[in-house]
Amino acid sequence: MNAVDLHSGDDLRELYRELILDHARNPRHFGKIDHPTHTAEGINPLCGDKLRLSVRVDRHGNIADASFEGSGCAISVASASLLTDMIIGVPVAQALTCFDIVTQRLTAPDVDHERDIGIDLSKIKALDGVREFPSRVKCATLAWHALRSAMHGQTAPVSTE
Amino acid sequence: MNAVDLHSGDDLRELYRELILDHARNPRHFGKIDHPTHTAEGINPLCGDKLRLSVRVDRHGNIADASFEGSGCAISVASASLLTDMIIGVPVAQALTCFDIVTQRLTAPDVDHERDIGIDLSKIKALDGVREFPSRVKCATLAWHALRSAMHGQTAPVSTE
Amino acid sequence: MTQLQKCDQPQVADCRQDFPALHQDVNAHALVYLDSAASAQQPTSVIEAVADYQREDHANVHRGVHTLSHRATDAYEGARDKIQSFINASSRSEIVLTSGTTESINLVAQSFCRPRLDPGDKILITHLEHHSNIVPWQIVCEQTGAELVVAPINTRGELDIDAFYSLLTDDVRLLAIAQVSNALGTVNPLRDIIPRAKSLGIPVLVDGAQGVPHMPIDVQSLGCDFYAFSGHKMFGPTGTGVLFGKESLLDAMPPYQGGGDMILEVSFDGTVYNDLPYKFEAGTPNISGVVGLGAAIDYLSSVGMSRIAQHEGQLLAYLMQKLGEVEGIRLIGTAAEKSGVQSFLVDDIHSHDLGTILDHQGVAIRTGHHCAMPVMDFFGVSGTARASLALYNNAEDVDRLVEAVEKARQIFA
Amino acid sequence: MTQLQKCDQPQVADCRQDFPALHQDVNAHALVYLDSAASAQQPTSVIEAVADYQREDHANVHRGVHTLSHRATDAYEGARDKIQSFINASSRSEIVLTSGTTESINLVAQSFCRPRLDPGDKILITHLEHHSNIVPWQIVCEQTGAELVVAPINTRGELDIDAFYSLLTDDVRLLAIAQVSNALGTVNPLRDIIPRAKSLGIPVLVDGAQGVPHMPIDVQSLGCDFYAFSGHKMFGPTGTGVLFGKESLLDAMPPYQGGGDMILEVSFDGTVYNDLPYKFEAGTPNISGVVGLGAAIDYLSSVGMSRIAQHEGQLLAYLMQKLGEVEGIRLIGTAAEKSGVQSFLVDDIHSHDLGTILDHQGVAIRTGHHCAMPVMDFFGVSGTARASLALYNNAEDVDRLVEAVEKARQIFA
Ligand SMILES: Cc1ncc(COP(=O)(O)O)c(C=O)c1O
Ligand SMILES: Cc1ncc(COP(=O)(O)O)c(C=O)c1O
Repeated sequence: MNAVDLHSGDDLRELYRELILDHARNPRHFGKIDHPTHTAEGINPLCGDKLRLSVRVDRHGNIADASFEGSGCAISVASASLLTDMIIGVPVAQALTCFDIVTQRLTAPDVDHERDIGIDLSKIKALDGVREFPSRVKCATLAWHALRSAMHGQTAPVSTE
Repeated sequence: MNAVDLHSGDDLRELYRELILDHARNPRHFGKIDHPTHTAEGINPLCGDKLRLSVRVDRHGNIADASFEGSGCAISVASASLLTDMIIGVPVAQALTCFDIVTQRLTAPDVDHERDIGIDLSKIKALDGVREFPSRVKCATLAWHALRSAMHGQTAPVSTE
Repeated sequence: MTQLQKCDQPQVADCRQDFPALHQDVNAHALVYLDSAASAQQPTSVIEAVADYQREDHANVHRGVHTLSHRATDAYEGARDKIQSFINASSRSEIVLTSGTTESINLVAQSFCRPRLDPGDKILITHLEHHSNIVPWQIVCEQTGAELVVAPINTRGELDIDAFYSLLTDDVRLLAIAQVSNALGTVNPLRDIIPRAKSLGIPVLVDGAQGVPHMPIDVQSLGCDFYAFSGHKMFGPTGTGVLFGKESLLDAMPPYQGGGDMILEVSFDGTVYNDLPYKFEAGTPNISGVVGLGAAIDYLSSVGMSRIAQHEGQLLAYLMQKLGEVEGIRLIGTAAEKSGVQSFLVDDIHSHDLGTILDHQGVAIRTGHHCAMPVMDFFGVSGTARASLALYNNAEDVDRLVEAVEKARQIFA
Repeated sequence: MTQLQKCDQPQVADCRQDFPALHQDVNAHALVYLDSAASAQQPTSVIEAVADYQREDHANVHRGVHTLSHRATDAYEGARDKIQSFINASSRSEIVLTSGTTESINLVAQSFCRPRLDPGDKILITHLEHHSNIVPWQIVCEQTGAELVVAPINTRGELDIDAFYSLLTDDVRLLAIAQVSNALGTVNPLRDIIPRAKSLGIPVLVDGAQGVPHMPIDVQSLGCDFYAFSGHKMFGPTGTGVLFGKESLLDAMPPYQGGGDMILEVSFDGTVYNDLPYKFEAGTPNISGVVGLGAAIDYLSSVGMSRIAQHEGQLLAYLMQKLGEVEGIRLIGTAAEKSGVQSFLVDDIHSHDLGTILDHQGVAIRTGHHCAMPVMDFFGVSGTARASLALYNNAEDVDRLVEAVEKARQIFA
């Protein structure tokens, strides 16, 4: 258990890429939306992250709008910001596929993530640095878990611990 | 802590001398006496020994009669039996000196135990084998502790654990 | 010696060498340890797991972002997963880590029973129970006005099953029963009893302290609601224990202790408790102990619980036969279904004297009331001598015990 | 480097080599461990004491006649004697061994307070407390209708002493107060507070979890009625703890848990509880853990608690100075009287990010709410980064911390 992790000095830069820091500092879609149809809270007791995700699904089953509130570390805030950016305008089913892809991408890097589901996943790659920091995966996936639980109509907060 | 105790094979015979086994099997002064003036209970939770010692002190301060009831291991019963044998007819002060001598004799073998206090202590030597069995010292001294607490008028049972 | 070969399956007999404490002389004789029902020895793998953890991985768990804290959390939570699969619980939320069987039972008494007991309600136990499965119920009955009902046993030390069923009435709010009696070795017929209790809607707590080290356990197939056991009796560290509880019951129970880790949010206006199992784990847990318990489970799994049960079963038969042949001996506890424990009396030798004489010959047994005074009262004795077996014992241990008992008889002859 | 020499008295600085966990690389950097307030590392002597005990002396305690059981009992009870003299209790009956501070406090809440609290009665705590010194009181207040009163703090993280005294009224049934705040390092003025409380007849519990590892403790001169602490914060094993309680109070309290060892006699007609301290120690205790705690006390005594306090005091001054010089830093907890703990925030970097970046450089600190959410609320933050010191830290550790913080600032620049 005492193996020395030979992280290159750049691991931290990979984790905190410019795009991540930008989204963490200037989160997109931060705040409330009108008439949300689905909401869910995500809590990560480890670092005190607490996000509330709100989504409005239109009658065609598309995500018309989405936003989040709350506070958290740079990784969880950036991830939530990226999430809202990505899912707006996307059918619910596709957004949930996104959940699968993101969580797999961060936890099982060998899987082929390049499946084409008709969403621009390029931004998600910004989170790839998290793979070297298994303890931060929970931060990166918190908003995604909240998305899934919102869509499944769960009311209790999801916790990633 | 793992030192090997090099007990000679005769240690057990020393502990369970004939005199001890005899007193254990045929305890003297076992039962009740009339009009006890002092009583006390001794409990050794380790082995479940439980003795009640009763003493009648006359107006001259001499122990006119003594007895014990209860149950216990061979060492504690023999010790109680020897005790009653020894203290009957003896002034209270001397009986308490006996307590000192017996407890010292069993726990601090280097002390000079041959002080002459006018009681025949020879029988007490039968308990000497206990010295090699520190765990049994509590059994050997139980009745003596009960004697002391009876004389000091304590009412709560004494415990040697 | 033929017996010796018969008793020892190669794999189980070989285990002995893994236990350093067994390889020492006591009073100038090779130690024979027949006191595992009180507390078991540890294999090197457990001792080293604890020491290695402290040398390399220790930090506080759950709330840390740094590497050691992650390693500690993984080791601690990894042990919980091992426990879950070892007793086949359906979820890790059902594995509450405690300091031992005693705390596990007190937790159920206070958090499960106390709020739902009214005067006239009953708690049913048996006459076989260890003090740890008696006193917590006496306390909660006194607190609530409920009544403690005790099912009787027969002279072989078996539950009187007819009497038991007649006491299993629908005003019983909990049945608390040992899987195996620590004083007598009796194995209770839980496969019959538990379904019967459940059909009456009575929750069942099983005191598994003497079960889990000696036989395969499957809490789902047993069907009990709570199952309590201790690490130190299953070759793990003292200060560790487990309460298995069905999730739906645990969920509805208030916390037992308050403190760090069992909360999600604390404010002076009110506090939100954490999810299962953490709601019941207040304060810094016994991290190194639980790591050791995980290693003990790895060890037991590698030997195989069925094999262990078979080995001990054969050895118990040999022990009962050999002891039974000693003149002047009285075996206490002769149930048809037994695990590796035998209580006995020799002539009129007080058990404390017997214990000393055996110890002098390097044979460690337990003497006294074995924390089961009601059992002693039932048999009209103040205590017994008790030899108890574990996977590392063999027929030679039994032979040495019998020799030592013979010597005691000579001394007291 | 001149600072380094100033901070380290030869004897205390040398201690570092006794702690194997400190001599490892984490993320390719030599480990800097600044998380001892959460849990401390162990010297080799403690690790070995536990392993040796298991290899040679283990058995269950108190009820055995055989040699190992005696050795185990002597080791366990010998540790109690060491604890007694370490905190200068007047009798070994006053040393109750528990699983940790949290259990010690819950014991007092349930056994001492619960039976004597009525609606309208008050329990007084402070805004500085750890969850373990909050939640047990919330629970017992809810159970009894008593009221939990919280004394306020000021922006330096000190108790507002005037407000405190105005709340210390004679309807307070217990004052429960930390000796040292784990989140802020504040040392409360117990020498003033306790006599004042006692003069009003108010019993006082001191949460000594962060006191006893860092300064000499004398419970008699402190004058408190209860003093609670944990083994794992004082370089001993997890799963061990102590409740010191005045004999007269403990004597009058009902037992906390029922089970083996805490009884003298059990029958179904009634049960006689054991003498102190055993009345409060139900079940098999954490024997190996307590043996380790005894070894930790030997270790601390050999170094000397006054020396440790002096070393840590100097190092804290250096830590506060160096951290204070970092641009964009906000120190949280700047009381006049402090022990070796410093919470801080850096720019707008979330503490979890800061923790990751520091860990990546081998620097282990704690981040988050430190089980003191009310303190976080008071300062309007969701968490802080916290560096905490122990006897084995030195000025180089502080320098490495400051370097690592600077790197975090660059990354987030
Ligand atoms: C001040 C204070 N009180 C109580 C506790 C609780 O101690 P434990 O978790 O060891 O029970 C701690 C440690 O986390 C503490 O720092
Ligand atoms: C049947 C039974 N129940 C409960 C206990 C109590 O276990 P512990 O002392 O580990 O809490 C024991 C062990 O002494 C036991 O044998």
